[in-house]
Amino acid sequence: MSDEAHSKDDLRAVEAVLFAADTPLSVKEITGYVGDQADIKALLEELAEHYADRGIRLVNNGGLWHFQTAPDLAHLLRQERESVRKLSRAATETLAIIAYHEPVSRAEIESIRGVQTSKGTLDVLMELEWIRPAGRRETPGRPLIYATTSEFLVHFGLGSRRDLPGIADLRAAGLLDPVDVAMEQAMGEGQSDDDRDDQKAAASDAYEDSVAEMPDNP
Amino acid sequence: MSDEAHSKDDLRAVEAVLFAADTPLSVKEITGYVGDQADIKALLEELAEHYADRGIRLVNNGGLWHFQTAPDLAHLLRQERESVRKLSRAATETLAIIAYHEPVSRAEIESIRGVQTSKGTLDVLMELEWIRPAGRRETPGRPLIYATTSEFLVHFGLGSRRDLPGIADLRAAGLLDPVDVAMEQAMGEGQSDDDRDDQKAAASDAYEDSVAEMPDNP
Amino acid sequence: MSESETDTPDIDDAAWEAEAPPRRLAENEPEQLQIDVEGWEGPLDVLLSLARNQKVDLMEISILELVRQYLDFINNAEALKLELAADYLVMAAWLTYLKSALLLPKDPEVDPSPEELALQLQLRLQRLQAMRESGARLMARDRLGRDVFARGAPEGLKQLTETRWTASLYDLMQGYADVKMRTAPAVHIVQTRPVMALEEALQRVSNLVGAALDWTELSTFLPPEFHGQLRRSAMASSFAAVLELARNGRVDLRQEETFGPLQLRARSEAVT
Repeated sequence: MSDEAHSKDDLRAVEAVLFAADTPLSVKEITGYVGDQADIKALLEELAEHYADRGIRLVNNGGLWHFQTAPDLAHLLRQERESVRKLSRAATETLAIIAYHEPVSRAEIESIRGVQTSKGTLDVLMELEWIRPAGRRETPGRPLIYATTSEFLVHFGLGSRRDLPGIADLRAAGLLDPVDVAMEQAMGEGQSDDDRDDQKAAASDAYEDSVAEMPDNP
Repeated sequence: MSDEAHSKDDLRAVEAVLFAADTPLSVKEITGYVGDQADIKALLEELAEHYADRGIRLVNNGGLWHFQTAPDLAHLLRQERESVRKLSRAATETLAIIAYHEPVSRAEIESIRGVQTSKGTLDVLMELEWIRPAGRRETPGRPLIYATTSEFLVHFGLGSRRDLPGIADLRAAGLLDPVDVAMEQAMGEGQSDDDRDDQKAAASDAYEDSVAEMPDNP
Repeated sequence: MSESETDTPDIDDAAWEAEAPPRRLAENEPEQLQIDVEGWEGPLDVLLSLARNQKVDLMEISILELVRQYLDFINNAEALKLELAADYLVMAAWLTYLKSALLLPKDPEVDPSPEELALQLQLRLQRLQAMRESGARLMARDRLGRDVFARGAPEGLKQLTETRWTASLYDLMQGYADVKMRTAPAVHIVQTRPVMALEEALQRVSNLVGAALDWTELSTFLPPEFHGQLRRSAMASSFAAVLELARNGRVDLRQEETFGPLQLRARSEAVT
């Protein structure tokens, strides 16, 4: 901003709007309150820097900005607060699978977990607004597919899905690939051409069907 | 405080506690969170000073401390949206009658319109400052009479009431053409009866059944 | 697999951590298995726990050892409820097959090979393990409302919508004209419409039908110079006229199909 005084007022305005808001706000929403004369993004960066070492932080998760207390002060604030209810292992795993693989169908979740997913598990995650139905997969049966939400990113303090813990390593190790794709890669060398073709055909089958040799598939 | 580093952490703690609190807090309550090693009062003063010229203020009301947005920015926190809507048919007609016949009483408006006029219609027009009460008619009951305002002239781009298009202008614009004639013109030769029926339906919709007797009707 | 096997449909049971954590395999004492199917997330979960007890990379585990431990688990599972056990037993059967296939001399005809099946099992365990660890890491993050907190008492942002009414001069003119039109005494001038009267049609058809020798379509009797409305009127009148003539026994009528053209001819006895 060229006009220093102007910028200062806009900075205060952005600060006040974020402070008063009861939900995280997008740049567009902030612009709606502050006006489009201001370079909101630049002001947000400036504010975030100002608050970087204070008791309050300005964070951006999935494009939504909000103030929150600094994580290192958690021990002071937690005492009288109702702690967040602990999710069951089934729900935690289901959430992780959706977050790391999204969008995924229920069958794909079940293929990884090896058990059926109760409706209740997905319901709870949807009620928490951490996951949402994200259309249908254009495969036979057109199964519903799920993805995470911006509320998910906000709750877990993730700037984007790229910030999911260890996602780059998992991807590099092929651990986010379906088993049959991994099989194909593992068996790639030393196979006859015929085998390779079979393998490919298997891999191109639907995720859940291609590992039919093993029990426990839903 | 002698220990600068220590004080810095306590300052951050006080800041976070006040931020996360859902009610204003007393010094004693803050001490309960932050610990009694800190000079809470001094920290509160320091914080209040830090925020003095920012978008957020730390205020002390009767010994209870809380953050609030700076008063001079309050107007930003309300986003006023203006939606422009076309005046209703009833209000437009009422306004037109007042403009052409002023001053008129409500009963006179109703008698000209041929339908009852709700109080709300006149209220809307008065709120718009397009009409005003212009005294009472010296007839039995002394009804209130209405006239247009200078704001009315400004809005409709009229220099004076004399610039209001006259009956001749309305006729020239085709607005006073009898529907029968307009119908005959609209219907060319060789049209099927079905077409005529459609015309009729359209015409009677547009004129709200006011021209119920059509030449085609028995 | 039955729905009740792992996640029961009851939300509280399924999605939230139970009060008492389910019994797990003690890390170092796989021999002291306390079998409680309710605490497990299915056979794959059991296999993963057993595999992790081998304390090696999942891709290095001994499949034979894993199979042995799993079958032990099943054999010791006296409390195993039968309806819950089906999938565990299917897995046991499959693992028994895998074990024998791995131990027997290689049969090149078998596809997929036991090694491939073993690899597939390892890959699945690896993937489940990866998601389990990721879920734990996710839950351990600084979470809003648990570790970090939003503002406790936000003032809130308000959106006020103000409606501004508007109208143009044309709207005003139109409005006034509408009132005028509606309330002005309506003068209706009924225009004379060109029609062919029934008498006229009767006359014309009676004259012409004598001249026609054979079946003739009704439309040919209409005055050829009539068009549009007038022609339709003529058709209607002529139709009525023909019905009248038929009733008097002067013409015969026929129609070859429904809605087909109406044909007529003079009745012969009337002619003779």
